[in-house]
Amino acid sequence: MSAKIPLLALLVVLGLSVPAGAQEAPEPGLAEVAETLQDNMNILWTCVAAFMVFFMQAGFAMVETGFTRAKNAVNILMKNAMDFSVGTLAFFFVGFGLMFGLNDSGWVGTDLFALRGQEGGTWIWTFLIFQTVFAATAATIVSGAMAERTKFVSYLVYSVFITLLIYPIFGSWAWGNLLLGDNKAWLADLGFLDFAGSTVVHSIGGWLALAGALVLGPRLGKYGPDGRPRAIMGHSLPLAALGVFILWFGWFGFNPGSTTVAGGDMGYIAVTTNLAAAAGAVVSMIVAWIIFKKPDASMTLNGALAGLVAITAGCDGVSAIGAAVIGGMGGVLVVLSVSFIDRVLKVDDPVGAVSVHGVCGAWGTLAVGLFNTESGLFYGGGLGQLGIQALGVGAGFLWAFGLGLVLFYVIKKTIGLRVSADEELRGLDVGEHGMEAYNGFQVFTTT
Amino acid sequence: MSAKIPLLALLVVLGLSVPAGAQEAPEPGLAEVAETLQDNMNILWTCVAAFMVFFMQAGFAMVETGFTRAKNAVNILMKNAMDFSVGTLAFFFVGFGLMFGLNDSGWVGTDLFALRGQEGGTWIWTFLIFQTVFAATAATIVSGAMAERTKFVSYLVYSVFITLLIYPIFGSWAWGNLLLGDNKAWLADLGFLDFAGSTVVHSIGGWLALAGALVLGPRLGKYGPDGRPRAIMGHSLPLAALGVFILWFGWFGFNPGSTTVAGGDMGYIAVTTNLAAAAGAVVSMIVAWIIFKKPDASMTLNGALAGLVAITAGCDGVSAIGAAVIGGMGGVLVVLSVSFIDRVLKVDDPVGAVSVHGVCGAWGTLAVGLFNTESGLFYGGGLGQLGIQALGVGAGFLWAFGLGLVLFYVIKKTIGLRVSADEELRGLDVGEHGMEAYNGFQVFTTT
Amino acid sequence: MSAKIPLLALLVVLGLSVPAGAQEAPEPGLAEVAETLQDNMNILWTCVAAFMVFFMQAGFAMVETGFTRAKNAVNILMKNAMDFSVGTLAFFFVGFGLMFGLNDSGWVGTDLFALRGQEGGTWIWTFLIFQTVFAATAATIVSGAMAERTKFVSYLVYSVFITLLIYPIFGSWAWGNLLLGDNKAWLADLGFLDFAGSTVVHSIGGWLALAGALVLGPRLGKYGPDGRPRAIMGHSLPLAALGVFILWFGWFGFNPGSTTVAGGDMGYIAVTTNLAAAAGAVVSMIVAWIIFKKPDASMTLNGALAGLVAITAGCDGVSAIGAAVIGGMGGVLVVLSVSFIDRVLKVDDPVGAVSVHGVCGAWGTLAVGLFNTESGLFYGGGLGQLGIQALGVGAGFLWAFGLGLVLFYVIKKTIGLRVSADEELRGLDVGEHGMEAYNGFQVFTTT
Amino acid sequence: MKMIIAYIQPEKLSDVKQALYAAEVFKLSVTNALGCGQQKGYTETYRGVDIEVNLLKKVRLEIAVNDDYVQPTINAIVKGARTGSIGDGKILVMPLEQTIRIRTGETGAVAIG
Amino acid sequence: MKMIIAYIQPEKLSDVKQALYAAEVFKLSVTNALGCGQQKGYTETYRGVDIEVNLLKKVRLEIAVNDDYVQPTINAIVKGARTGSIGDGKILVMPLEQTIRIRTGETGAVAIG
Amino acid sequence: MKMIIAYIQPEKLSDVKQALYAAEVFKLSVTNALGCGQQKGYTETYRGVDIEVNLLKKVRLEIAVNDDYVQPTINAIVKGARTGSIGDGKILVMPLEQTIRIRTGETGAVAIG
Ligand SMILES: Nc1ncnc2c1ncn2[C@@H]1O[C@H](COP(=O)(O)OP(=O)(O)O)[C@@H](O)[C@H]1O
Ligand SMILES: Nc1ncnc2c1ncn2[C@@H]1O[C@H](COP(=O)(O)OP(=O)(O)O)[C@@H](O)[C@H]1O
Ligand SMILES: Nc1ncnc2c1ncn2[C@@H]1O[C@H](COP(=O)(O)OP(=O)(O)O)[C@@H](O)[C@H]1O
Repeated sequence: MSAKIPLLALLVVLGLSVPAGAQEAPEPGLAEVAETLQDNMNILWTCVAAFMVFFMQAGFAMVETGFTRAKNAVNILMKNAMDFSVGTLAFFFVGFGLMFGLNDSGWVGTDLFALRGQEGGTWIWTFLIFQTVFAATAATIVSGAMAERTKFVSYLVYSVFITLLIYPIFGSWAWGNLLLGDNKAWLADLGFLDFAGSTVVHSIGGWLALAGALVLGPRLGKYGPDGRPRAIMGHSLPLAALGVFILWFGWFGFNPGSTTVAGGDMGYIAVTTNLAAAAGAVVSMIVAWIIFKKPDASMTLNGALAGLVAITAGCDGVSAIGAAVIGGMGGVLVVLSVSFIDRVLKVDDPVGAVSVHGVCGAWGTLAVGLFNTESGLFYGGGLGQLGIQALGVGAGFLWAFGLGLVLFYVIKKTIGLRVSADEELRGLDVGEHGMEAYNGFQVFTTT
Repeated sequence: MSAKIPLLALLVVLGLSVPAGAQEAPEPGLAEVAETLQDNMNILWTCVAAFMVFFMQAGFAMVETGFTRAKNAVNILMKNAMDFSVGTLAFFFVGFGLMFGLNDSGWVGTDLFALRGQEGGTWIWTFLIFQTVFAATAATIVSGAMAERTKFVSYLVYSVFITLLIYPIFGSWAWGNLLLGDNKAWLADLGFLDFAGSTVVHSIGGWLALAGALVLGPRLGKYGPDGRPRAIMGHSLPLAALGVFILWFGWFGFNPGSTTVAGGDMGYIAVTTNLAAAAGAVVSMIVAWIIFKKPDASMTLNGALAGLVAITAGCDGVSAIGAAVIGGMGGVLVVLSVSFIDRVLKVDDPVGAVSVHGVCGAWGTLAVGLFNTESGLFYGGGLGQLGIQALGVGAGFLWAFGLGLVLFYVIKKTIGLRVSADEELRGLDVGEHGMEAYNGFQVFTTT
Repeated sequence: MSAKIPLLALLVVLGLSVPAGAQEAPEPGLAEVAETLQDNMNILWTCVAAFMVFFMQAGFAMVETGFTRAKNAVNILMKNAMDFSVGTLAFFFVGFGLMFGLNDSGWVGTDLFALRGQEGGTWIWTFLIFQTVFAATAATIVSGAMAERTKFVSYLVYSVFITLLIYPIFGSWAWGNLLLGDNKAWLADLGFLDFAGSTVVHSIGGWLALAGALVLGPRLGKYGPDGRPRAIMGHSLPLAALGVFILWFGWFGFNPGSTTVAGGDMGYIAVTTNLAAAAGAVVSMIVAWIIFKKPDASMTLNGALAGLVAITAGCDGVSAIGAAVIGGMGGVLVVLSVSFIDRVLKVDDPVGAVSVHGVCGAWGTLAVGLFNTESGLFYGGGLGQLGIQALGVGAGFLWAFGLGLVLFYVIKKTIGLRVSADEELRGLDVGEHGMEAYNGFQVFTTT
Repeated sequence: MKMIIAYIQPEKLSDVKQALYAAEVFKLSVTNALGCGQQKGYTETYRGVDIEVNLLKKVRLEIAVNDDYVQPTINAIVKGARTGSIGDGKILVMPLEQTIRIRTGETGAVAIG
Repeated sequence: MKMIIAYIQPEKLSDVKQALYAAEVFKLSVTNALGCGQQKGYTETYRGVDIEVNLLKKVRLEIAVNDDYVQPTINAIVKGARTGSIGDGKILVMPLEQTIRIRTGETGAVAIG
Repeated sequence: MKMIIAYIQPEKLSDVKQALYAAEVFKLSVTNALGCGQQKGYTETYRGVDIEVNLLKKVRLEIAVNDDYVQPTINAIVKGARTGSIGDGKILVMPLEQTIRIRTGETGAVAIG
């Protein structure tokens, strides 16, 4: 490789637009070249992170399938595949604009629908794919809590609304200034910190899941005549475990990727993320062991996810030890929350989505107010940050749970939300899709 | 980090070869340094993309296993593992050279076999691993269409030929100048556009699959005495769905990776790829719902793949909306094509490989002639591009289907292509491999 | 983008610390900027590689689950999830320091526990996450060999010790100078070459697995009264095959990632890795075919892993052909070794972990002494390198196998290592975790 | 002694078991079966091809009882399984000549319970 | 009334069902079973160790019929299942004393069909 | 002719088969079943909720034999399956009126073996 390269060639190598009359063009300076290279690197990392987050869809699909019964496997898989597909389109045409478009009010974006006129750009498209998979993550959380009894078509309608409206509008409050720096975003402007979306993504999904499961009612046979909860075991722990590993993997795109900058803190964020997940798994296993006398696998798997959800908001701003504590607390919370929702609230959440994403997402967001090394209470930052975090958590709950109740209630009253008891007993696979998941296998359908 | 770094150190950091008598060596200029950095970045991205495309092997294995019967699961898994392994060796020693070696004729490469003498290089090895996984993708497509009845050893012979000859030679026509810029490549030189391989990879695989399924004949019991097709259900929709998610993930390496350049259009291509996949899934579900009265999961999964295959050729040169349209059309085509091949042609393709890869690959290649924003018919580019695309599609069909017929016919007449009826009934796992896939499970083998 | 960018901005873009009184700060030179960019790139690649290696945990979990019986699936999954979680914490607080901390003796590191005082850093955290997933890989190897009969709590105890002590201390001998260049590391200082850890990671895990399986004894019914081995078939070949594909994918992070430098040789190492895996699979299939008359799927899958383990030590320093030979030999060895351990040693290793990781790891390390293009015997390097490699292999065996015997023996005598015969017959899932893996499926538990 | 075989809807199993306990019938064996009776099947479609599914999932009970337990057992099964709709199932009674408890070698009436 | 139990090759199930329909026998129950008969087994190998598989996959039919239906039913099964090669299977006929249709409580001959 | 039905512990199957071979009983059919007998069940917990598992995995044998083989067969089963602990299982003997070998059409005693 010769040391002498015509500058035009260099411009091309770096993908810089060659100015007209390039001959007279000023030589690109060190600053410009350096920035271009870093930009390319950021595009590379943000794309790879987006791909990893996309893969979390497979993780959710496997977890939800594994934790539910074989007779409903096709249905839950279809729901996972379709909420992503429908969501991709809805977010592209509308959601993205509402979330990141020009925003003077701080309450909703107003342009960039379908990214019209952005054909030339490079970063904005990278940002779009990254945000699309985030939106789809919020959407897919709900399917697990509403599993085994929700009408397929009704679920499709729901998944349009969340990616079209519910998720992006809240998102614009907390993240609306990520693309256009001059945008207003009322929560962000108050100093609300949710680095990768404990609230923006997970709690929003979790509270919608709570609303859905509530309006829908429990699965047949979930509660005895005496109201005592009955166990309805999932049909494949191996698939569920695989799903959790995939989610854990994807989270390394979710959190470190939210820097959208290659290098720098990526490694640090990966460490806090991993420590929180590990602590969540270990602690939840111990708690379950103590309470239920056995190391319950499904709780332990939920515990790892709980740790991941909890650290998502603070992964960039807490100490490594702090991350482990936050994740461990998530592991405690998820076990208690699952039992509480199951026994006290008597809301039937087959996979524990509300506890993992809703409750632990809220915990993780609040934890920033405690553990953030700059503004956290435990680091002498006082109550200010904690208050703002609480405000954000509250706003998220009101917005998602409130709108969720309305949305699901309207669906219930119009097209109907739930399949017939008969179909539920025989399984949604046959009823909704006319096929079975495990053809040739003898599967007991006594529950 | 001090601002003063000895230049030699810098040269080393960047992995530049230190010239002899370095003391007098000229300081590396901005251009050289910048190019080296970008080169490293390109190597990084191209490698990561290659790894993601490799992972598609797992996706194909799961899709094909899930869509076939439990009694043949071990066999299909072995075929997937072996076509990649055998293909890796065949492509390294011969195929790569035929495809990318020195090529004055435009019809076949003539050196670079086993990359002799390239030990020092960096890019060429990166390019090799990337192209190897592409070759293996073409090879593995066929196993699905010939599943549940093909002799294992015969399949091994086939998979040598495709990666050794059939794929690379066609590849040299369309992509032969990607490594050595001065190479002739008759299709490329005509202006044929197939960015990531709708034709070069997918159609070639799809048409070979058609030839194979044709020569092989349908599975026992697939067609009733009256010639009406019977359904032979796959044994695990969850594995099939997992496979589709994995393939979708891998496609983000397949398409954006085909830039082999980090940064720039990566994000844009990821968006077009994702929109096409989503549209393919949604549209195919709707079409199947209308025709068959139920949202058929297997068709929807095929639809996502159809969208991905269709956008592969044009992912870099069409608008986002155009991408969605191309993918959606793929979703329509795949449903119709599956039924057509099943009912009219009466060719038994258990997983729909011919429809997904052959038909939608051809559609995607032609679509470039319609939707390419520079040369496409719909953008005022006239019929020229469309004609060239059609030529490429035709050439691909003749080459792959023609050679496929010959190859499989010869195999049939020599070592034999199909297992005995008895073995087919009991399952190839026991017959070919002497083991069962699901030991301990009670599996009905009534079909 | 304007060609004029204030240098401060540039400094920020690149994440350089802005010196106080920046106005008078010297402009960053080309060398500094270039190094910063390359550093960011290295962080990016090393993180991505770490994430891929993390994903290997899913691969191990699927392989071990698939190769064992359904009644123990939950247990093996829990062991895989927990050894990573427990290991993450143990390695963070202690192991990392022992392995990479300040080391004047060459025998063990003495600081960097919990990375105290490193908050500001970027590279060290990247390095930590990368090394954490490596440590966890060594740990998880053992679970397979001890599957289906080990007490859960005892396994937890073991997995603390390996990541806390056994792995890191040996690691400090061979890799202790990777982070702090001035560290002593007696094996490395002798010239021992183990690029990505055939010995450091795989053999250590393999020899521990051997010790564990030995102390534990074979599964009930594994050996007939006459001492002849009986086959105990795994319950899901599809999961096992999926696991192997995942591992193969993850290995592209494992080997090319061990450069911890983006660009350069990444591609070359990916090629050698892939060729060795492919050769291992093909050769092991052929050998099994010849010996057992059938192409045994489980042996072929082991063969691919054998090739990967074997090339891990030399992937950077051997020729492509050499890599294929090393992998192929691994394929031969694994088949013979599995039979030898099963029939002659009568050690019950359900998944072949000892053969794949222990034996082939040793082979791969020795192979460096033969095939290394600079110092290998076959390249005129004489016996020196081979001798040093042999020394390292021997040291690894003595350390891991010796300590393993002690550790497992102590566990056996204290908390007990094995579940009751009754529990073993009914399955560990019910006994240890009180749940079943495949609820609703009829699974024969006759063995 | 009689052998009572009953085919019931899978989801009725727990109700039937409770009814049997109430009737002090504690020992029984369960297998799952596919049944074809008056109950009409349904069509599945797979990749556009229809499949007539006329073998429906059922649960099969096998209960060996002493003669005086026959009627109570039948009543209990009917009580637990009846919904009045097609597919409720069927009870079949067959003669049973001998029973042996493997553990003790006891035979006949005592061995049954 | 008789209880007819038949073991057939799995792949013969649909032929047998058709033959039974032709003989106007519409009600039957199916389970899968492992059988060991004159038919020789085969050896599987797993990781180099042989396994003698002498329990082969079979399908078990259970058909309760009225006496006049016994012969037609047997003939239909034979017609549908016979290939003349070992492993075709076996038919066993046992006395059946009582039948109850759970839905209606009907008993005896009427309940069977 | 008699039909012998036996419920045994799954892990005892191979022992029982060997004992039967020793007694020259070569033909039998096996299905798996869930059984509820004197043997107490166990509790599983799933996500914190207890489940009383009182249907335990059993293996069901079905052996059609000629009268002179009844006792030897029973003895063989007991020999292979007995451990003396609860759950060993049960043997049930029922009358068998007819046997037909599908392949040859042979009936009766000759068809059984
Ligand atoms: N004659 C028979 N022989 C064997 N099994 C039968 C017979 N009649 C009914 N069954 C079993 O009982 C189940 C329910 O019988 P079905 O006729 O559908 O109920 P109903 O009598 O309420 O219509 C059937 O699916 C089948 O498994
Ligand atoms: N005496 C028997 N008791 C129980 N089941 C039997 C008996 N004889 C045969 N069977 C069942 O019938 C199946 C086929 O019998 P087999 O002897 O193999 O057929 P064939 O009589 O044509 O040789 C066996 O696999 C077994 O399941
Ligand atoms: N009266 C019965 N009717 C049907 N099956 C029975 C009966 N008694 C026992 N069994 C079967 O036999 C199995 C073992 O019986 P069990 O009573 O537990 O053994 P034991 O007699 O040694 O206590 C039970 O699980 C059940 O499947």
